[in-house]
Amino acid sequence: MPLWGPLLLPWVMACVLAFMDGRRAWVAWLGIASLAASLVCTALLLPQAWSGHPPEFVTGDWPVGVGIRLRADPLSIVYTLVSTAVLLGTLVYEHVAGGITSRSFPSLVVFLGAGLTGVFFTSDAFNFYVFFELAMTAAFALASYGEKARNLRAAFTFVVVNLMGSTLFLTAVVMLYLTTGTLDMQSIVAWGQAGAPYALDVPGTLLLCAFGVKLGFFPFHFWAPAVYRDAGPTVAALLAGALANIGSYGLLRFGADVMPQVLERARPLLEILGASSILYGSVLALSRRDTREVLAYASITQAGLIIAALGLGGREGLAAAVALALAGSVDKTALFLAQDRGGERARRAYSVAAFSTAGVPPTAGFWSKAWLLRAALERGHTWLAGLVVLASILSLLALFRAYQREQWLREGAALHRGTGAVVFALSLALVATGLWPEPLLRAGRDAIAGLGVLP
Amino acid sequence: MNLIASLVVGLLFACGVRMVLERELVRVACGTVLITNSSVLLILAGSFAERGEAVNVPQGYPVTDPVLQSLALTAIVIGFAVSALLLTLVHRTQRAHGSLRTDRLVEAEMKRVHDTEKEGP
Amino acid sequence: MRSFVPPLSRMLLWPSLIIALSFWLKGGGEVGGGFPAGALAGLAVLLQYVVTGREQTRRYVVVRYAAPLAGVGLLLVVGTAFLPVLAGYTPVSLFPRPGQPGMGAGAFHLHTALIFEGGLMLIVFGLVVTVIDRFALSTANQGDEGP
Amino acid sequence: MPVLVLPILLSLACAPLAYFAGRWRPGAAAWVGAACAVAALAALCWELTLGPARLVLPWAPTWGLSLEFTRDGLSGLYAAMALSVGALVVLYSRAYMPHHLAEEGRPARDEVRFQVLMLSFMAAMVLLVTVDDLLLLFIALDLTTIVSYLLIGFDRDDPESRAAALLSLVLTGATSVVFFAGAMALGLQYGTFSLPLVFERAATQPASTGALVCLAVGALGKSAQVPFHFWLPRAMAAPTPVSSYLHSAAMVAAGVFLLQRLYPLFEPAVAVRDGLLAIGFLSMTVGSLMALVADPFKRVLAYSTIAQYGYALVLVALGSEGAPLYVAAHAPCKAALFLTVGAITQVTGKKKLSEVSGLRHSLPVLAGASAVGAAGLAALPLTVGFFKDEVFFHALVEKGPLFMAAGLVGAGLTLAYTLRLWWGLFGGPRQDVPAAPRLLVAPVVVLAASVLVGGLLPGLLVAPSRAAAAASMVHGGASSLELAYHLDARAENLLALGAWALGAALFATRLTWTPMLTRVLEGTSKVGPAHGYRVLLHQLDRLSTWLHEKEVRDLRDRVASVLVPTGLLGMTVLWVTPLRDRFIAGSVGWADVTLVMALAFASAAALATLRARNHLVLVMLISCVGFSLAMVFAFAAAPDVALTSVLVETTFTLLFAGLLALLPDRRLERAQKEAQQPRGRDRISAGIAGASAFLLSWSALSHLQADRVGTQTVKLAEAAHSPNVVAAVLTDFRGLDTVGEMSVVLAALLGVTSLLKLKGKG
Repeated sequence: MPLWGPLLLPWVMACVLAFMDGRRAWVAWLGIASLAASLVCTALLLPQAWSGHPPEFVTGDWPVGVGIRLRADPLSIVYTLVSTAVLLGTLVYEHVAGGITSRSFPSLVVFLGAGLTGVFFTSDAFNFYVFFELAMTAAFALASYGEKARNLRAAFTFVVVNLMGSTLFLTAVVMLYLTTGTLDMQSIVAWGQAGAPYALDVPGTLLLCAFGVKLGFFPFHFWAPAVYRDAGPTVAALLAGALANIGSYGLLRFGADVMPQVLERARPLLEILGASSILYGSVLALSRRDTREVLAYASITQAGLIIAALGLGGREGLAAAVALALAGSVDKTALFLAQDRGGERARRAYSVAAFSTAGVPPTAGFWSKAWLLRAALERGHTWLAGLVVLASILSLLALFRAYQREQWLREGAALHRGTGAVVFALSLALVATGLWPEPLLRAGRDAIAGLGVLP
Repeated sequence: MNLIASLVVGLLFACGVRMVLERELVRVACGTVLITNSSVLLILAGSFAERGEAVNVPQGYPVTDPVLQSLALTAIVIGFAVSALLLTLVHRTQRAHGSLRTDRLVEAEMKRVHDTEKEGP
Repeated sequence: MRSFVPPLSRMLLWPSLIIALSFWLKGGGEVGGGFPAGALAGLAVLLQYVVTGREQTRRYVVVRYAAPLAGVGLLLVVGTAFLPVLAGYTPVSLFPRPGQPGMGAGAFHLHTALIFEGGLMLIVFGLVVTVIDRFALSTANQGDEGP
Repeated sequence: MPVLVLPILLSLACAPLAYFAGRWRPGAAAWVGAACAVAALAALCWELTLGPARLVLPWAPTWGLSLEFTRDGLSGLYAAMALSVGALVVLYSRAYMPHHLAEEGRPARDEVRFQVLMLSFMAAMVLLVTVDDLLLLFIALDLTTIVSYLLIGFDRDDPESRAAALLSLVLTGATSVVFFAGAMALGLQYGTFSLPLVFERAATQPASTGALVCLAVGALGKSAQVPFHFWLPRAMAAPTPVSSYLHSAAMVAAGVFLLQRLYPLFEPAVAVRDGLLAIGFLSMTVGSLMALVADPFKRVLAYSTIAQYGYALVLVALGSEGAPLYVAAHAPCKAALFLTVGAITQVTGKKKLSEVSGLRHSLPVLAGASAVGAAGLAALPLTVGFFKDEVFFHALVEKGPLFMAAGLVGAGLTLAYTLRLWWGLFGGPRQDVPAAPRLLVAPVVVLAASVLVGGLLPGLLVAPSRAAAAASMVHGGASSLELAYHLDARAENLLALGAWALGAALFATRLTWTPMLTRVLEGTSKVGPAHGYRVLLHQLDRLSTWLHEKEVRDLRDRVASVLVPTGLLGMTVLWVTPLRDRFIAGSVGWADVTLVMALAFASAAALATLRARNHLVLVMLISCVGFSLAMVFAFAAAPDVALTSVLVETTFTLLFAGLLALLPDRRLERAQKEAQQPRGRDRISAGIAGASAFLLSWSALSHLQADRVGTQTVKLAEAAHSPNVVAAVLTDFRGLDTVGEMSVVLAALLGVTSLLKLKGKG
């Protein structure tokens, strides 16, 4: 499978779908099929990405730097796989849950998929920005889906706050270019090793803040509870499950790969930010009555864990960040989709995803938290290990309080076979990874090993 | 020139932020436009120092960095598209809430939050 | 009172479109390109909306199908960028390739970039016209949904 | 070697088989599940005759993990206990659950779910006792937590049941996470999670105290020991079969089992073991005293369980060989009593001691069987319980008189509350109730019979107890445990006699001390850990609510919360790094005058926007800024950008005007009037944002790289057949950016069309 396959497929299909009325069943299925096909195409890239020479090309065969380089190392591939899978699940859910109510929904979801794939594949800072904007704009357009007053309110908050984040990111990319004279990530790496030692700190700071907005960690998260609560459940799943991946991926890519020396200097800061997000999210989730708000704060905790893992640094810490992001992405999607309905199926899926979020085995979330704990103990950061334990306990309490309030009391409006299948598949993936963690562990380890510039 | 350009960037940004922090939807939209403008200015400010010539010059002359120009163009277009979306969103939001003020949005949000709190056990 | 503005604006439409086209065609050589071309064409139609109103303007086919036109534009752009991959080239390979002889005279060059720019033009035109059309539509049936 | 898997596989198969049987006929689930459990038990017994063995299966090589199982005396004893009591309880629930479900108003097919959960719990328990790896131990431990949560909360319509389930989940979950932290620390310390290797390495390098304390906390939480004991009485809200299984032979046993399994780690850590000893005695006291006054029968039994596992903890902490025997002997007695009170509740509908009496006339078989169970619990001779106290006293005798006295009091209290319970149920004035269904009574009889057999033929117990004791010893040394009746005046026998006397005396005088003890215990419960937990939770809730009320909710503050930290952070970075020394002002020549003037225009227009009240004026000023910037771009020799920016500004101004035309005039006017009352903090936020934008841009511009990719593109433009380098960059070199950008435009267009629908299509 050539590298352009998984990128081109959703892109072209999104254009084609834009012409069609997404409320028709076959259009929705076409969208589903194109996401599924691009998932398969990405999976076909796995052997190449793991071969030690990740597939890459430069657009138009121009010299590197002049043309745009695209590259799929293991980190890109695992992020693409998980994000596309999440999008696929969400689209299927929305379609079978009662039909899509907006003409452009499938097309926008597939655009979001194309944007995310592009973000994960590109090896050029400005191209990253463009794909990032593609994903963001599709998300902006999706945010108001449902078009009730609360959805519009959520969309407005989301757009305005995230526009600030995008501006910060654009500024950072431009500063990178002005300072290093190139946009190609590998060349920036080379410049960083040879050039002035502190010159990349300013763009690095801006990148941290920009991705902080996307990922939603303290103190950049204030938009998240409102948006996750007031947007439709499917949209919330898309935003929390797929779009937030940009944040963690961007931090990993720019932090660990492009500017490792800046990451090294930022580590104390990241640990502080991570710790405060963990505490803030866990404590606030406790008293919330609205399940979606509980989930929003739980995702802030999750973001904090990722940041703390980055702050730990080293291969183990970064790999833990990857595992946390991947498991968290599936968790959040399953939670947001399952909390919308009642009935046995939703109950089961919710509890599995909640256990995963709290880090209770045998789920994927357990392994990711275990990794963080391991990295923290290895580095001798006992306080962080304690914090992870505390966060686990508090999220267990908060999520299951919400569970008992919502799931056990509400009758009716149960998940039917189709929607049940989606949440079942998501929770099955979580449990299967929990029982056989090797894929997750290898994904995390090799994704970081593929970055190659770390000590 | 660096100083002047970055002063203007800062000024535009500050004005933009001041507008976004206004209590009214239209001004919020205006603010984002100003902010976009400031970042485009920053992009091209990188080439002020070179005092280059326009395109189509014989080899050897300094040229305004074409990559910066194309970055600026891309940023302008993306900013334009997103702002158009934002404008429609402003329209829909004010129609749904019957007000142009952001505090009304907050009130509606708070009302929902408190309603959920009340109905819970 | 019959104003001279509507006929004048109708007269202005075609020259504006032609200038837009010329922006498009000479984009490769001189200042211009697909984006300004699309924006200019959009502006020309916008003027019609302002002066003659929505109903009158929608008589033009281009205006009625502006949104699908944008889709076509994107297909053109994506197609130009990615179709060469089927022949074994890397994505975004434009023809003639470097080293191959170019064709064209003066500012005008025959190049696949032209199709690319054409797509750009259609997309921008589509966006501008659609947004203004929807705005005009909403103004026509103004009604509050209430809070 | 693969033979080892057979009992595990069989116990794992129970739940799915029962599920499918239940799909066919709800009643079949229990029988199939029990049969499967018995088969697993048979396989286990057969295998135990083959001697110890280990099984290692590859699992997650990235972390060096493998699935490791062991077959030794300890795992055999606990697995046999879990399987046999499990099978009996499942059969019991066949008779119990339909009635219970009918009372709760739930469909009869929910019984299948219940049986499946019970059998899953059994499987988790079997896994827990057979795995031989620290991580796997934790995983199995949490599996039991999860299933027990679902089981305790089985009556989901009952708020008490839900609260109890959540409490047990949080408490046992929290303590097991702590256990996990300890396990992880040990795994890192020894470089492996495999227990034999860990023990081997621990012999030369003792485990850190912190890790051991973490492990112990996990075990104490599971075994419901002070200060984590309070979840157990609450968990009695569960259906009785759950209590009789989880809270006698399975879940609470898991904690003590963990300590036994990991004993080689604890042996050198005398301080930790002393702590465990103290906790054991404390739990014994607290549990026994509470059991003396509790009124609901299940609570009496729950407190008794706390106390009994206190004994077991003492034995483990002392390193006694009798600990496995103690747990094994306690299980059937306690299960029999739980099943008895369940049957009584079902027959009479009563749940408290004060509400029933004299049932021996109506339920003679139950009375007899439960008398045997009670005798076992109280350690009377001829029951297996006698030996559990014998090993207990034996261990204490070695420690000295103080311990002996404590043990005597504890055993005396046990007899007292057991008598109180049995007499309260079956003694006293006669009450007539309908007979209990046979299936409710039969398991009790079977358990009582096993209690008697163990008591009459102690020789049968010696071999398994020794094997179990040997498995938890450090060097795999042989155990010298002896079980027999000795009719002489040895210290153990004297202690037992003393305990009986004390118990009988306490029971005889119960009316005099009960009210006082009740008052004392009520008083202490106000400062106990249960109260602490409640207060902690309440305070956390208050903190959470308070924070939420304080949290940023205004859109303005949400925006500011992004920009202000960014600005401050950016300025801090500039301040603390050597970047602060490098700001280049740059030169301004005559050629730049036009540029500067255009910039000045833009700034003036931008400043004027802040003063503009009228929306139209505002929009015009914004476009002024845009046009001035276009002028800047033109003077900066970027004609393409200038052209585009002029056209975009024009379009945008018109769109803005269109938007204003859309908005209702009244609303606009009101908004105009109300606008521009900026709060102080908005001004400050804008100031910080602007200042940081200025400084950061200046810093970036001062670090300008002269040799940029741009120069290369100029050289390559000819090859791209495009004299206009910018066009070449846009369409060719960075064509992918442009494609993406156009997709952004289309996505925005899709958003616009879905927000403003055409009439008739929306």
